Amino acid sequence: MVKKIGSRIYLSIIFLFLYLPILVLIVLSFNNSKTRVKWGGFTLKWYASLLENETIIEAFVMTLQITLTASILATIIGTLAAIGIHAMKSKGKAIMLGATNIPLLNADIVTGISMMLLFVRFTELGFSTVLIAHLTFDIPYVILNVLPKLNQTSKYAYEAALDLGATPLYAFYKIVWPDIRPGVFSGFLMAVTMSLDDFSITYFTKGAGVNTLSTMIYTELRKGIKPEMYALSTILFGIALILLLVMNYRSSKKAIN
Amino acid sequence: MKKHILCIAALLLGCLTFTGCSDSSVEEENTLTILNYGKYFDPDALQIFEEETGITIKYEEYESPEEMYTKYKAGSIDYDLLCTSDYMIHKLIEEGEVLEMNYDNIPEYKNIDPDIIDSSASFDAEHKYTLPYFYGTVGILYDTNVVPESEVQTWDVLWDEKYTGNIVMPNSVRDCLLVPLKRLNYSINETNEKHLRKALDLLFEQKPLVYAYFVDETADEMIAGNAALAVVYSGEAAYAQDEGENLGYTVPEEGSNLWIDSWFIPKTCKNQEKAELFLNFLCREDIAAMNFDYVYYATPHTAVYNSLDEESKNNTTIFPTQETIDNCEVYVSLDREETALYNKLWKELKSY
Amino acid sequence: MFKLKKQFLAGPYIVWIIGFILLPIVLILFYGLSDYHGNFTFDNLLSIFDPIHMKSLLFSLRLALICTVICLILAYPLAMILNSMHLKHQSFVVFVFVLPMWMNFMLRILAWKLLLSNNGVINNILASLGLPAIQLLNTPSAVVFGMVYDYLPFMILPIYNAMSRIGHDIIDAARDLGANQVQVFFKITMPLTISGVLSGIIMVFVPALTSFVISNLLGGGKVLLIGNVIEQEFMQTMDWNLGSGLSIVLMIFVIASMAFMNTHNKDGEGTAVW
Amino acid sequence: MGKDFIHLSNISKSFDGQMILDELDLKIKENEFMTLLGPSGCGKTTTLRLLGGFETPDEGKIFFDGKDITHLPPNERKLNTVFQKYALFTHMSIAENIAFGLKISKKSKAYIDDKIKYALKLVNLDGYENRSVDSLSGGQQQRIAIARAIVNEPKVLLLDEPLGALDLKLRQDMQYELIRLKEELGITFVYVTHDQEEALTMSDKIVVMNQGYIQQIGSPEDIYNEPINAFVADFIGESNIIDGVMIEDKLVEILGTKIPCVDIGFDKNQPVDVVIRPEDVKLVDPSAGFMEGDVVSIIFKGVHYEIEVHANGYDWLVHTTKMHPVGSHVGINVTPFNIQIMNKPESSDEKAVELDV
Repeated sequence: MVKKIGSRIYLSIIFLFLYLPILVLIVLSFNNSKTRVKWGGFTLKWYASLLENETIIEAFVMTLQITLTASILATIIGTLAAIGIHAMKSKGKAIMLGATNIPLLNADIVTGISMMLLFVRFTELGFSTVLIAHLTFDIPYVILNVLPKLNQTSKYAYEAALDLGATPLYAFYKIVWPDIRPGVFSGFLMAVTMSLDDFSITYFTKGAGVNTLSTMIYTELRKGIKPEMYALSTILFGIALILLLVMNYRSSKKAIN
Repeated sequence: MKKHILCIAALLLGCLTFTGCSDSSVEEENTLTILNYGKYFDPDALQIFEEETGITIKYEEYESPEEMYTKYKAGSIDYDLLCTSDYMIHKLIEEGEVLEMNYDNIPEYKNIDPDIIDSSASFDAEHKYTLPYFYGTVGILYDTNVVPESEVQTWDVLWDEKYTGNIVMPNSVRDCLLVPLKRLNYSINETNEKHLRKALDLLFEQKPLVYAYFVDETADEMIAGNAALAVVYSGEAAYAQDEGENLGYTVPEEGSNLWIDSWFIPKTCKNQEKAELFLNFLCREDIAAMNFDYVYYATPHTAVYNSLDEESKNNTTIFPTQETIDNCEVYVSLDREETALYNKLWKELKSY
Repeated sequence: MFKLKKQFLAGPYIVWIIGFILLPIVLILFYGLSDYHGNFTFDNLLSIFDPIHMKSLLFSLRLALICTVICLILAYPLAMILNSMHLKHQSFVVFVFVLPMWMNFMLRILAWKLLLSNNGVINNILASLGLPAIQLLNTPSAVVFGMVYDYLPFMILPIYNAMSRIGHDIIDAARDLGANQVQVFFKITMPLTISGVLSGIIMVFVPALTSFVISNLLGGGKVLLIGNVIEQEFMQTMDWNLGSGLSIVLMIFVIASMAFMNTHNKDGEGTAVW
Repeated sequence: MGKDFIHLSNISKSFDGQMILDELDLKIKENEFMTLLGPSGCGKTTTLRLLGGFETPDEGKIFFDGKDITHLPPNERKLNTVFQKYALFTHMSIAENIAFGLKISKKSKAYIDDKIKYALKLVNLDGYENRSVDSLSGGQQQRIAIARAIVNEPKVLLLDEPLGALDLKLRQDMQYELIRLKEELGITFVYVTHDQEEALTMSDKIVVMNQGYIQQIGSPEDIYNEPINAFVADFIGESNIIDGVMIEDKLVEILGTKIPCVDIGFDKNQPVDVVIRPEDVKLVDPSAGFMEGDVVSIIFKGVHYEIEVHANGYDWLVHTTKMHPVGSHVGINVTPFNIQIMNKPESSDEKAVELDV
């Protein structure tokens, strides 16, 4: 019993540690006071002025654009690549997996810098360079999530489908796809998470006028953060919470069925 | 069900990228890419310019002149207009990176205080390249509740152990080194390594007392009461005094730095006339006033200055007295080796 | 009729690897091994032995090590507690630890700044209790704190994963053969979770070693990690050759630590977080 | 056989509000090979886990050699378990696996080495000491799991469907091995399975369980020949179970036909279950049987044919060595001795008759 209470307390402390900053931001977003350390009453004015703050809205839209474009493209390229890699002989497979691990294991700063060196040499920094950089570190997450699922699928089921007269595409859609779909989906989620949270790589590859939330906040943070940021982060957290809860609910419902 | 989510996401994505693309294809022709210090231009004024001229502005900010130099030199973005500090402009002029300005295209240039234009001679000797934007000093911003005025008349206070953990120093090489250099009665443009080493030793001695090395955060940290003493630009000090309570600003008697931030047109400019159109725009009285209100640094714009009330005119934090200006030096640029030396000293200070 | 060779599906990705993974690394090598005028040199690599760089590298190693150890100490019991709760949906655990990541990490760090600053929430609480204020921010400890905060989930998830894979019958079997709970822990649970621990260590140690953002935000310009040096070489000093050289050194360190871990990790389930 | 060695006394256990065992009472004798047999969810594994100490009962007590061990943790119980999926420690070698329990009880190195050798020999795997677990086949892993358990010289060995994951041939081999082991070791085996053939082959005593209740306890012969109710009959081997009515002593009516039997003591016109084993059904000339029907299918099964005969609306399952082509008209006959008459269960979930052991 003591043990149980102890572990509950420990759990609570860790969760407090993880969620306290978020709580602070949420509280501040409703704080009707300019200084950050005093409570000046409840207000929604930061939410109203958020909508009029073009810098923030632009950075938010830019973040969404980059995150979604990069994650979806990465999911497509990554899934195809995973299928290709899966079909390779062991040597090719090893080489591909080795290369796939590079952006994952390399330091962010090195990845960012190396891509910057590339872009500076051949093109102008801008939206597309950030997108390419994000794709580069998103694809490996997709591949590594899809490959294990592919390893679990039976090769024979696919061949059986072909034997029964299915075209490769149809056989893929009916046989392979249902098996790897969870992997593809979690790869996609992983890519979204990583893209949303990235700072270092964006920082080194972004061009003039391109700002994601991360890079914008980085500059804002040094200039004195605007309370609208708290409002935005509260909204973001709310969206993330709802999104993940819905997904969790779905998968748990499925598990019961 | 997950298919639906993906469909919706894909749709959303389609819309987003579509709008994104359509924007960028238009602006390619009619844009100005501008690089400026952080918090150094009223965004509303930028919008007015865009509305009046139909020119789209790609606006980017930086923190220190060194960062600006890197961004510019990296060459991956072709800037049309730049605003930075005296010594960095000097350096770029010497490197042949700056285009001569056609002042005929900037009729509003007449508003700029000739005294300040004269002071610019240290980096733009023939007045061919630059347009002064703001100027000011470097001094001590202090919490009047904690630090008595008498103590901040000299840089020595920054070595007072009473204020351990309450001192904010600038996070850039030259602004940080100027403090011990002046305390030692050297020039802020010192290049003698022995003298510089002495200054560095003072900074090492001071390091345990320092709360942080900041640039843009300084004002906010002081307003929030996180520190009692900070070395800041006069403009930052004025902003802090406006927002916070009990904050004072002095330029210590050993002297300090007078800085003049100016606009110039770099070699990478694609359309000089448009850049000059923008410069003329920012010299317009209404726009200069907007920017003065927003930035709150000393403006060289005589019309704006004259329209101010007496209290503002006499605010020595913003507008330094002639006496103070005479006591201050303007930075000059360093050559490659000198820069390397400064950087090396800086890294030494920062590495534990 | 066309016959699709499945291997070709990886085609776009192979192009991608060459163009955006290998080529950039070649460029880093090129810059790192040449001087300002493009002549071949080892100076940039060797400059790591410059006392300033060496100091910041050793300091980075020390902070990264401390951060990793703290993460491990915090995460292991947590993973055990979570595992003992026998949650029906393990994805819930992942959910709880991934959720904060969906909120920008800059903002979360900002929140910590608000809490930890001299006149911040925690010091105000201390003051109201009549205790002296302590400087929490802008110290190496603050940087470690930020790192632990940011990377803790990367330690918890692989350990939890490894732990939840241990079948209950394995534990039962050990109990059945006479092991008490302590013996079960040391003889069964720990050896079987070592692969999770190792991938956790990699996933915390590498980013902690190479971080420059957290030290910038929480170090107050006083903490110069090797990542900060590299960033400054690129963004401030504009010495790309030196910056690339130091990046190569950093890369070597990362690869070395990974290789060291991998020789101890036979399962090689390195990145399976989700 | 020996004295009562283990006594599960009035055990009740439920999970999440679902009753798994309801006042179960069971005694196990020394040196007995006792099998708990039943479909999945019948409570047999729970019973075993209660014995092993992995669960504690909600009510009731467990006695081991006269001592109450209800709340003793598993590591302090003098019995060992062979787990369903072997539960070998994959991070240890074979020898380390086997030595696990011995090291814990701080035996000397020489003793442990001896024991490992002995145990490996016992399970026919000598020389496998340094192999890794992953390199073994399922059958070999099973033997290691057994070896790991028996080196600790438990008084009782608990086996939880140990052969479930093996293929048919291996399973049969292992059955004989287990019998041999049991004889060599001379200890009590408590064996859990859902496979009636396994139970019949190896056990001294079988406990048939369903839905948390003991249905019948007895020797394999008893259980097979005299199933106490339709559930047991159906579970042990295949059976024709037909609704019937007891007309009078020694006469029962099924499918509209009155046939003689040997059972007495039922009420007049009492509804009963009539159980007839397929091998007891004789196919005769249409006129010679008590019922006529047509062969609807026939499958050759090696030693016999499995034939389905449709007669009076019921599909009879018949095992016979004589071939009857599909469509042939036959008569059905059963000697009265082979007809089992059983009480209908009181409720639909086959509530067991109270049993005294």
